[in-house]
Amino acid sequence: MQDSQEHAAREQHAPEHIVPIKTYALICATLLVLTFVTYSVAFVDLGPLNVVVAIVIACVKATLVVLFFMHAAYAPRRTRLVILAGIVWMFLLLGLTLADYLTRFLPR
Amino acid sequence: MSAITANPSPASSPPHRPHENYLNANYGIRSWLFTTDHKRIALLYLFSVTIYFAMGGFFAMLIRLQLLTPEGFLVGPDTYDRLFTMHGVMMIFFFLIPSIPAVLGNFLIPLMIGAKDLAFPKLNLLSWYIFNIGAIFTIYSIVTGGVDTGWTFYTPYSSIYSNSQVSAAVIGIFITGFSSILTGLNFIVTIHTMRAPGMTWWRLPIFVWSHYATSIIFILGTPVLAITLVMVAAERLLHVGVFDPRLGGDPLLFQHLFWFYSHPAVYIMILPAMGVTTEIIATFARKNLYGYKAVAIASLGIAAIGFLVWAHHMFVAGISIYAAMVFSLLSYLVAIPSAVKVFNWTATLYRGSVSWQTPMLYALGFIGLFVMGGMTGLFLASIGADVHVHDTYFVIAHFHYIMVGGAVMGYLGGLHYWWPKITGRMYPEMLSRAAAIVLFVGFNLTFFPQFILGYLGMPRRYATYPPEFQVLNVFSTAGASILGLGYLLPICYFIWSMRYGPIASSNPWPATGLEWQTSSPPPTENFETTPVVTWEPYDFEHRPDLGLPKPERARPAPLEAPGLEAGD
Amino acid sequence: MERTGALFGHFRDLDQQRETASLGMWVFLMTEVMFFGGLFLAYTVYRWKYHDAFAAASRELDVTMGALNTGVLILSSFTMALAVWASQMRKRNLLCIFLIATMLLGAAFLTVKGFEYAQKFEHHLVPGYNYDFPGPEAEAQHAEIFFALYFLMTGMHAVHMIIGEGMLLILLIYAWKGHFTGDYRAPIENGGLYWHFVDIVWIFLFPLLYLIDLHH
Amino acid sequence: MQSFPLFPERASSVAGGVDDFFILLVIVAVFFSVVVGVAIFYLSFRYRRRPGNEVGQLVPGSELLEITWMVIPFLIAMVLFAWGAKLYVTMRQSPSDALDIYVVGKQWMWKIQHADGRREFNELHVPVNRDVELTMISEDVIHDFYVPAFRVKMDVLPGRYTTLWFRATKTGRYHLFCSQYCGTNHSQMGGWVDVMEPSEYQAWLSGGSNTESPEQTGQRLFTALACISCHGDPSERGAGPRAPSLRGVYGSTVKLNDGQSVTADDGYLRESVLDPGAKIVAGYDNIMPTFQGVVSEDQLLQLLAYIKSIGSQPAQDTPGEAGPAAPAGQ
Repeated sequence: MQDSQEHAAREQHAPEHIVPIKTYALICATLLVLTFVTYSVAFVDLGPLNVVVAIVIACVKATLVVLFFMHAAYAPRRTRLVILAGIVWMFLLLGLTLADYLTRFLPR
Repeated sequence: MSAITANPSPASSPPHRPHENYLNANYGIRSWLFTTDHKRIALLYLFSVTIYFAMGGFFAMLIRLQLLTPEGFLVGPDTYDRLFTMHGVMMIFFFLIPSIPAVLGNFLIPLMIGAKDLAFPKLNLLSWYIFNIGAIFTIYSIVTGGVDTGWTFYTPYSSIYSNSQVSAAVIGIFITGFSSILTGLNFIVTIHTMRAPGMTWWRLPIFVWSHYATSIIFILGTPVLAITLVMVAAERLLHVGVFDPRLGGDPLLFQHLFWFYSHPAVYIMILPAMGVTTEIIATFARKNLYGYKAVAIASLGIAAIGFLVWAHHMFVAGISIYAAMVFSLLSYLVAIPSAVKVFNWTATLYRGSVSWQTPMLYALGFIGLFVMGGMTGLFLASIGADVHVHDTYFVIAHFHYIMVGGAVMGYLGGLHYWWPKITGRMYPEMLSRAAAIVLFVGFNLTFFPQFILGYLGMPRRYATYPPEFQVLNVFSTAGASILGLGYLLPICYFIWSMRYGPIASSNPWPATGLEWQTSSPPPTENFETTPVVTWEPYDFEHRPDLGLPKPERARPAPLEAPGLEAGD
Repeated sequence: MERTGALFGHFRDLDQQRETASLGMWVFLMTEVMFFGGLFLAYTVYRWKYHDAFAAASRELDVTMGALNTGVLILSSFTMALAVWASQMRKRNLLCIFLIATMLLGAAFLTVKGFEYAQKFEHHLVPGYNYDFPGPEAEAQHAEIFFALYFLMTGMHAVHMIIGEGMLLILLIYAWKGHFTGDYRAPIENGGLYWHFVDIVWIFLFPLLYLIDLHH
Repeated sequence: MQSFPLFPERASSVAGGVDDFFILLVIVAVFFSVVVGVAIFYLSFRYRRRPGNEVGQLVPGSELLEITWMVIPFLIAMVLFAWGAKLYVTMRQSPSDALDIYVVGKQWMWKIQHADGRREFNELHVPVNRDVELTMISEDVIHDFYVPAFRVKMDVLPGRYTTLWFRATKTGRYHLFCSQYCGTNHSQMGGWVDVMEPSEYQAWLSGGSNTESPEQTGQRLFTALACISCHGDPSERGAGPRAPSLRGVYGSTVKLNDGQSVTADDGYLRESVLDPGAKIVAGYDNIMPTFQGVVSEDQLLQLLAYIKSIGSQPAQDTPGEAGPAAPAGQ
């Protein structure tokens, strides 16, 4: 009873976080630089690594946006759980479907 | 114990001047169409899904009539294809998926957690409008010629070859999907943030847990169906082909995307019914639910594992044999949380005080039919057996045991159980028990023969069939007519009871949930004062406010032979 | 529900209300993730199957415009983040300025996108309309799937952008009236979340659609 | 109405295994249904509400019990999974020396061609006690080739070959169904499978009128479509090795010019005819035109039959083609 109310209170009173403008500017600059990097790298032949690099850079950019522009870094745990669920489920969709495609023509 | 003062007790409410409640708070059609009260929206949903259920049921009766004779009793194959498609579309997207969540869930979740409303009342109303707009599109497709693709809309038939109103139906389902998403979103947020003081996660009724699990499927599955239908519509209307095999498109990709939603959608239908069953069993056994935490976690487990098994609909579709084995293995895992639930429900009866009132009949019927539906699911999960019975009447029988025997029984049981809360009146007890038994008998007569038909090899979606299948089909049609009559009974006496039923007290059974702590029907704001929860879920022993005698420790009753005297 | 000050009737307090709004938005964004997830799956499967045709088709896209648009959208995310900041600091004029900047950048993105679409029409690269891809027939067909996905993915993204622009306009009007510089800021914060999400989608679309094997 | 069966006829080598497994599943299902059903009836009668039993007694949960009834279903499930998977592997693994029959599905009929050329529609004649492998493709929507008496079915897809094998064990006439919904006359799209004694089958085969075998037709097409001018053996025609010889290709491993290698199966050969640029054999240029729209599904299957027939022969020691692994072609 006692701790449950405390718990509820903790859940509901996450302090609002104000991110300084400097952080935003820094993130924005990083994103622009990464865009330039991904653009330039695309013209270099890295073999199969091209797509890996492109995806990794995109993931880094998306993570920066989520954490700082969208304040997920300062959000309650519950919000981070929601984000995690979205990502995990998308990978379930991709992963299990590709599990079919990638093994469909294996010799058996 | 309970911090809230119970609202008018049965004795104190005068039968002729009912207290102010959500039904009589204001009048007029506008007060309903623009309401943001979750209870009124639930009734709007009740009204809508009943109509769509009647439509789907009508198509079902025509289907069964057609199959009375091998060469087709009623219509040609063109019409028959439209009948089973529209039966599936109406029943799945416009009845089964919204039925329990949008009617009972909408009505009860805020009451059960002690909130004044859902988190987003306007979105809730919006979802009802979206739902009906989607239905209008779909009904338009019926009126203008119907759809003949089956509710599964397999490409390339749906996207290229069918000459029916596929686009309108697909757009209708796409739109309706957003109402599911909004409902699921509303439930998740409400359950997270709107719980009354003291209503911890481990004090939530299982009904709320199962709706939480359902909502996860709503919000993570439905969008995938939406984008898949967009792709089908784009291919059909704009010839922007993604699945078109003539361009090298893969028809199996559609199936993957479709079943990613549509398999979990089965759990959208069954999970809420499991929640209803749990509530009913605890109340009518007057006993704490056995293994509360296990049952709660099993709900989430079913929702999560339910997302990992979709390709068992594709074992003979040409997927990789390795993938087939992985999906078969994962499919078997669903059996475990399901078994946990069934065993815990059964164990709850032990040392209970079991009353065979109507909701309990539905709940016990639900367990029996769900066990049969679930066990036959094992046949389909195992690749070796599925190859033979896939796309036959075995599958039809299996999923009707889950959807009609499970979800519809749960829905009707829930409607009976909460009817006094919803309307403030009781339904006729004897008639409703008779209806429950009629439904149970009719259901089994309709669908059990289809298991045999399926193993004999009768494929589904056949307008005509070889003559040796006729006898079983006649049984099935006979059962369907009983089932159809059975459904008319509740509709009639529910309407009757709204006006003439005996006045119900605020807690007629009595039950332990918060929803029974307010008056029947509840006031617009649900509770006079915000309730504070101080009791564990389904605890009858420490609840003097329920007015039950103390359970006796020494039980005098001698062990008697297990009887088969009663009902079903 | 009637409003009493900044608090809606069915909430206990402002904190509960704010948490609810934020959680609701995040849950909604996860449905959006799955919505685009279906498209990404289709893309992945076909890119794996028809890699060369996809690369050839991808080279028909204007990389420079795509990169430019990526930059524009990142900047608009930046100004949107600043708008949320201005709302937190309770600076009404700044809030309005940042909202307008975001809208303008969004409009710039859509304009560039419009030019790109026009180019596709001119080059006969619109499936179902005037599709005529130079190259062997089979490759042309597989490239048609690429363009179908290109239009579906960027089209869905553009639809989200247009909805976002409308949302920003409404936010701007209310912000101008001083609605979001007090205790009630949920719409601005949720609008920000939405806008950033649309940005993230593009962050993935850009390399996937425009940057396939450009070194050839 | 007539008498009706409760169990389908059993006429293939896998049918017995499927039936045994099915019976096991039925036993498991009935067992659990009965256990739960009896428990419900017994408990709800034994603890029925009556004076002196107005309220249930608080029964504490037992983790041991919860774990027990999780582990037991899990173990049973795993046994069933393994059994079913084993059965499935048998069903999907084609025997090597099966009789090849080609099946084309279209709305709403089955077109079938036998190895020696005899064609038939909506009816399939096969010899008893002989492995038969169907190579199937659809001209339009998805169909499904289903023979209940054999307990086998497989979807027939547009744009891709699927295979189905069975060994009939009992002569007779069995239903053939399309079991994937394919449009208006879905329920009419079927017919019969006739299982005959081998001698009868031979007699039936020769009963066809002046048909040539798919291999022969394929060989004719190979010339008529001018495949031979590039893919022909230099020893036969004197054509230059602009393209790899197709002798010995079928079933071999082919090295591609991007360093990867593939098995030259039906799917690969089909792709190479319709989309020659997709996978190019190492050492050759992408010069072959596509034959999409030029050859029908039937003709493609005949070409395939021809390539298959020369695939079993080892590669001739033709000049210009080196390496122990059979060089491969498009």
